[in-house]
Amino acid sequence: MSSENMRIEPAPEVGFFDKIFPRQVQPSGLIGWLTTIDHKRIGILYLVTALFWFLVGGLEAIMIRIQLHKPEYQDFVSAETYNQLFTMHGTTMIFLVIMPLAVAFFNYIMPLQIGARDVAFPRMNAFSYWMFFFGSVLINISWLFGEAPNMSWVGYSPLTNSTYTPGHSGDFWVVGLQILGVSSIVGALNFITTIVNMRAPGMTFMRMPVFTWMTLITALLVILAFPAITICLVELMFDRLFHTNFFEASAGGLPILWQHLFWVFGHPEVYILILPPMGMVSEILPVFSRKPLFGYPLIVGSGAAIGFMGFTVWTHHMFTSGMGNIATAAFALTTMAIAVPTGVKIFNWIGTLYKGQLVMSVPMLFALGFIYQFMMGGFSGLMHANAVHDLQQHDSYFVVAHFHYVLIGGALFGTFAGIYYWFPKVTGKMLSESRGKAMFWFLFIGFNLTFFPMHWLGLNGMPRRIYTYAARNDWGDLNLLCSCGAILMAIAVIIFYIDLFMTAKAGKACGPDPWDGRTVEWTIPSPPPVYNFKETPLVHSLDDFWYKKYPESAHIDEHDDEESPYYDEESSMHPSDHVDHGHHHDEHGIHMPGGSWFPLIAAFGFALGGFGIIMNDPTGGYSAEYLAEYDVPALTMLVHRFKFALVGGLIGVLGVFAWSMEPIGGYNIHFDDEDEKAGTEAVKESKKASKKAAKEAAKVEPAATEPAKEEAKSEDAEASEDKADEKEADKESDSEKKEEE
Amino acid sequence: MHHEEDKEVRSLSQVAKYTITALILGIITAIEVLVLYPPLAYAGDGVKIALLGFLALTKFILVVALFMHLWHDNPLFTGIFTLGMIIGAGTLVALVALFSYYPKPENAVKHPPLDDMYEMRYKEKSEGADYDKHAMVAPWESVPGVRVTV
Amino acid sequence: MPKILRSLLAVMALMTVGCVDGVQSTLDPLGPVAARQMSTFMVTLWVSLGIFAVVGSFLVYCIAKFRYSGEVTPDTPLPEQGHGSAITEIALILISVGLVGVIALPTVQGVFWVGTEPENEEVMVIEVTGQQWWWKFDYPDLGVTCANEFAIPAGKPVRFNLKSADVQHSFWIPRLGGKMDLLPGQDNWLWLEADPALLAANNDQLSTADNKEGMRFEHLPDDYPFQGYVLYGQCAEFCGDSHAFMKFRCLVLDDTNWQKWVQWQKSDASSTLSPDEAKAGYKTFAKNKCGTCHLIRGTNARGIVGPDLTHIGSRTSIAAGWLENTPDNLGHWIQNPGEVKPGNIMWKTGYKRLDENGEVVANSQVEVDDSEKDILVKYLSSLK
Amino acid sequence: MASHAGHLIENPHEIGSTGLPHRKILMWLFLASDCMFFGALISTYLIYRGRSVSGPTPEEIFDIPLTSTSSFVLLMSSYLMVLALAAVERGDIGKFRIYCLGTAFFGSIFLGFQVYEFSHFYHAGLTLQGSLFGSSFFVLTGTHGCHVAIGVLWLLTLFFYSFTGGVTQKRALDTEIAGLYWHFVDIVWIVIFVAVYLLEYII
Repeated sequence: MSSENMRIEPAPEVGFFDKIFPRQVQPSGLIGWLTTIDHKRIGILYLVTALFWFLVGGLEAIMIRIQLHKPEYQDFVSAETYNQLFTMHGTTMIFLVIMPLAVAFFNYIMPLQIGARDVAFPRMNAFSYWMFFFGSVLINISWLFGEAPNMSWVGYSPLTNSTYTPGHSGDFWVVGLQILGVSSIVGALNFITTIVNMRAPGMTFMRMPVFTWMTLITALLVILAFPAITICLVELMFDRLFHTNFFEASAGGLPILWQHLFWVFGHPEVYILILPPMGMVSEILPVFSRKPLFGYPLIVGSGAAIGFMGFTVWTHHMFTSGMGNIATAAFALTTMAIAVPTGVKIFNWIGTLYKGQLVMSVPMLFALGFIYQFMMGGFSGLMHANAVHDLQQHDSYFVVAHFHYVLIGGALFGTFAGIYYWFPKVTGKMLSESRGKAMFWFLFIGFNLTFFPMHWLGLNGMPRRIYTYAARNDWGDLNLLCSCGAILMAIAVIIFYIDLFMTAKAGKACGPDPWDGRTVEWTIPSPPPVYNFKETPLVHSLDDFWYKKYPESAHIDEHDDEESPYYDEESSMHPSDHVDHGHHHDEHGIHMPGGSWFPLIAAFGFALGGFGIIMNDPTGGYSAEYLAEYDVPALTMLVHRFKFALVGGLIGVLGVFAWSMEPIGGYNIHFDDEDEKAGTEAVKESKKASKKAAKEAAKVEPAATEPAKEEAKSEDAEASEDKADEKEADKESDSEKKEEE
Repeated sequence: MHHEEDKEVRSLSQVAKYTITALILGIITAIEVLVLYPPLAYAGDGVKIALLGFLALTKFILVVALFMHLWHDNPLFTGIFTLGMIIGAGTLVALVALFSYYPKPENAVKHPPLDDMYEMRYKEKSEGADYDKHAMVAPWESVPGVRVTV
Repeated sequence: MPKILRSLLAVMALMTVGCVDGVQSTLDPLGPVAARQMSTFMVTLWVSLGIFAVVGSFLVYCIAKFRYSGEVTPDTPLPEQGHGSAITEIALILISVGLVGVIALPTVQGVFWVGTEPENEEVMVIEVTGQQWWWKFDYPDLGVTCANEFAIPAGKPVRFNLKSADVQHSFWIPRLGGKMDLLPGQDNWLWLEADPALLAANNDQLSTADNKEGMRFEHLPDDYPFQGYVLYGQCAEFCGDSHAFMKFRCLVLDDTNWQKWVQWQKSDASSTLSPDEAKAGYKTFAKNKCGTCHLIRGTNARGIVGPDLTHIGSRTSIAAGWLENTPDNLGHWIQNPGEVKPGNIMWKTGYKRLDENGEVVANSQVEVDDSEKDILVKYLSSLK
Repeated sequence: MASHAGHLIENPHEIGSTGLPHRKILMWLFLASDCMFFGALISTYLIYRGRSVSGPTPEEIFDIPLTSTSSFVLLMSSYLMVLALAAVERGDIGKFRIYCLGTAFFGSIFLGFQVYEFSHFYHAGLTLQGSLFGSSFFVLTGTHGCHVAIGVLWLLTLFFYSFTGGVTQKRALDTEIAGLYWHFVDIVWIVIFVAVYLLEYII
């Protein structure tokens, strides 16, 4: 099915606008990348941008560690620069590295896993990438203006208002985060619609790969959590620009409101950071243990439980802010309750390893490292839930150790596992095992050497975010140990980048399925063609590709007679009746939408508007005497002050309008006839193969009809499982009756 | 396949249904506002809050169920919207409860007890104060001579 | 096996809990609040290490036992294709819920114990005002105010009313108890108590060498007007450029010393220099307008913006607990505060000022050359 | 209803595996996200009730009869919107234009009331910077006002689109989605009207 024998025929131009806004057909080179709306190219763009910001964040981390390596050391960077470093390190690593890396996989892998040709709204997908790109550039431009944000990545309120953070540094942070917020929400809306509405025929919710499930839950968390931070950023922006009184204690306002609204977003945010890597690890462990995931519905159920309960625990970040005993005790209990589903996930991962054939390749090493370190991070997290001792731990290096264990040990190790696992599918080349292993061991030892001593530093009373510390506290030698560990981690990251470049240049080619995978994305060639699937695949069960390759594995269970709930024997017996539904090869071939400039233009406009808001001139361009003499009406002052922002906003709005006027455009792909025959042969073969499998009445997999409603409505996923089973039971009984007639 | 006419008829009955809903909404809004005026104003605070809450909830559900067709649309939409509402309303209630712990500032501009306000207005008017300084007339003011003891 | 290395790390964690005993250690309590917090922490630590031992060793066992180093070809026999067993899942969930319950009980009790003032004893109140990068302590019923170093009587509970004058800070004496934030527009409070028995035990532990200048220094030097213990505290909530330098010291005195301390604090400034040297010192002090911000009781320097310097001579530390109170430290701090604590207000508004077009220029009235610096240092360190 | 709306979509690719059009799911997801958005704003307002240390108190400046008429106007605009949608689904584009323009007109009446109310409060001494009540009130009702303005713009584009053949029975989904947005903006005002205006006279 090579791509040469496919004919590309541009769609006929339809209306008046098509001449003004023609949609290019697969342009190559830079324009191809700037106007791309193909989910694979956007995924690669996210990956490359995130890996670039990863270098910047890593550099900031190294400079922090050099500054802290010995007591009363003040001649590496000034105090203000140090504050800028750790603020930008936090903001960059969370918003510009780990989230976009996860979104890169959402973009690239999720559509392939559900057998879709692209996401639901391709141009909106490109728009959310460009908003992310311009937002990240906007925040980091502040370094060039010498006014990088220096109020810590949480930006607590009295410090961030215009009296204590004068100048533009606060505005860069506030406006930059709002633009990144819009990008995340728009992206999440797109992913949920894709997962809910564009699954391959036969792929019910309980047959979706776990990574896709985690994408769905993370995207739901994003759309419900980001509005909270948008509101407190808007309120802070009004406080900074128009001197309103939201966080002004003298006017009756409560600065604590910022902390509440920030952490209402903050805690779901940390689950947004950890759930995708959990999904990746849940994909990798079964493949490299060569056995199915242990307790699939419970992994999915606990993911949903973690997601939903994430909204009930936010004040454990604020136990020391004096909320009263009842609130502190209540939130301590809800935080402990969240440890149970997390525990379930860890048990199920280890259960997958039990009695498996563990192939120790690089993704597996990272996944095992993930399990161990995420467990360590989970325990120090449990210690924070203990609100009594949290008064000692809060804002100390114990907290720094905890969240680095879950963010680097958890999210980053999981994401590296994902990169090594799906790199062959994305580029068609294998990353080298030896360099991968060297990188793993450097990172693993360096990471533990850096962040485990911080537990002791934290318990020894070292507070967070301090530029330097007194010799009397004798924290010096432990900090030196941490700094050396950081050097090891830097070496590991350098090895990783060298490995990426060398493999991209001259890596050894690999087939479509290098790791003997289980999910649908390993059935298509790597790198996958533009249209992903020639015919949308027909999915019979969870890990469908695995049962196609090893039909007999469907019955090797502890006790043979028990039918495997996941291999849908019945529908695989006669797939033909599904065929017509599956392949909607209408007469003009596969329709692929064309590239479009407007996501880029709209995003650039809104970012320019943001820049205009940051660089507003409070005097509105009037001279001091004029202002002293005349009193300028409020509206004209507003327009004069934000004229640059209005220009940017106008470009953005016009971009969106033109985007909506754009024709469908694009092109149709046709395959010549002999391929048609080859296509149908493949279908016949799979029918023969499945007939050969022993004939056994398999319980029809509980196809939950309204899974998203159940999953979304009922808090506890287990309850919905039993409800689905009862419904299933009576449906099954009448299906049996039908068979007997 | 339902043929042309009954679709016509059905949509007409739909229009009638919408008109009735709109009327009900109008009536509920009227009742809500009347809660402030004397005959209902004498009810206790708790009763009034419950009544207002109930009326607002019915209006909310009427618009969501009928005008937004959520009643006989795919349950997926109901699931999405109720998820957003549960977390949104839950966070709102939790935040307001959490913030009730913080005392109001002493120099906060007091919410004058309703009958003192009446005295204040009456006194100023009698002393020839410039009446439209309080241009806004509180609703129970419109019926002179009514003393609301709250 | 590399994985054994990791469980070794966990055991080291257990061992080193003992060696976390720095000057601001949270696991070496000197008061009932810190002791209670440490005991609940121990419950959580033991439960976590218990689960870690079980689950971690099972993970190591699985990796060691089921590691497959052979080449994977399509016809290698597949391992057992188990999909999970409901019973083990439910059992594990129940166990984890039980263990969480074990932690939940002491936590909830501890939260209410730490969060409510002890009723039976009479509690002294101290008003703490945190501002950008130093602390002000007022004793409302004793009429005493002091900056960055305050004293509490041993064995009596003390209630700190915490107010912030600008941004958010956090009041933390690790060895006495957990921290509490200072938020403007909100009156948080915190109660702590120093336990004389623990203090004495801790003091015997310290060898005299440790207590020398610069190192542990947890007991007031012998030539000090009164005897007692020194505890260290620090601001724990990020509050701007010099957040790292916003420290303070708490002196814990027994009853006799405490009475002596109170009388001494109430007394006006008395210099140990001869009267005319003191007058010359005060003249330079006044010439450089220091009095507009600082208060020296008994003179007409009555500034209230800056810290109270009445008894600065006998303080153990200056610049909010960051520098030791030695003449050259004091000289460096007076001559160049911007270097010691970047961005502090004495430097920004005292030594500098904004000229008409907003440029930062040296404030002509305040220039302390070396000779004036020596006079000032001599004068201030004489205010015992 | 789901199958009924099915044939009203011009682009078959839009119907997903659940038989629902993509854009309708997108709009409902956006409304769920907007619930959180307004939830946070309303909780800010409710938290700050009675904490303002300066500026006029709500009772002094609120004019309940005026605001209740504007709420009634917004409710009726929802009613007109539903009639507009029913008209499009019947294919009666003439009626659609009347109702769509009516909805936009009622929406702009509501905006007019709000502009008058804001200027009236401004003259009564309530400013954005002046008091805490001013800040939280203006930001909450201002954000809702912007949402209404965007809705009016959307309806006007639909209205003009109907002249260039953009609004047909087959493309009824576009109107339905605009309707969903408009009804959502209306039910947010129902909550705001009770929480901000009526609650002041209760507790």
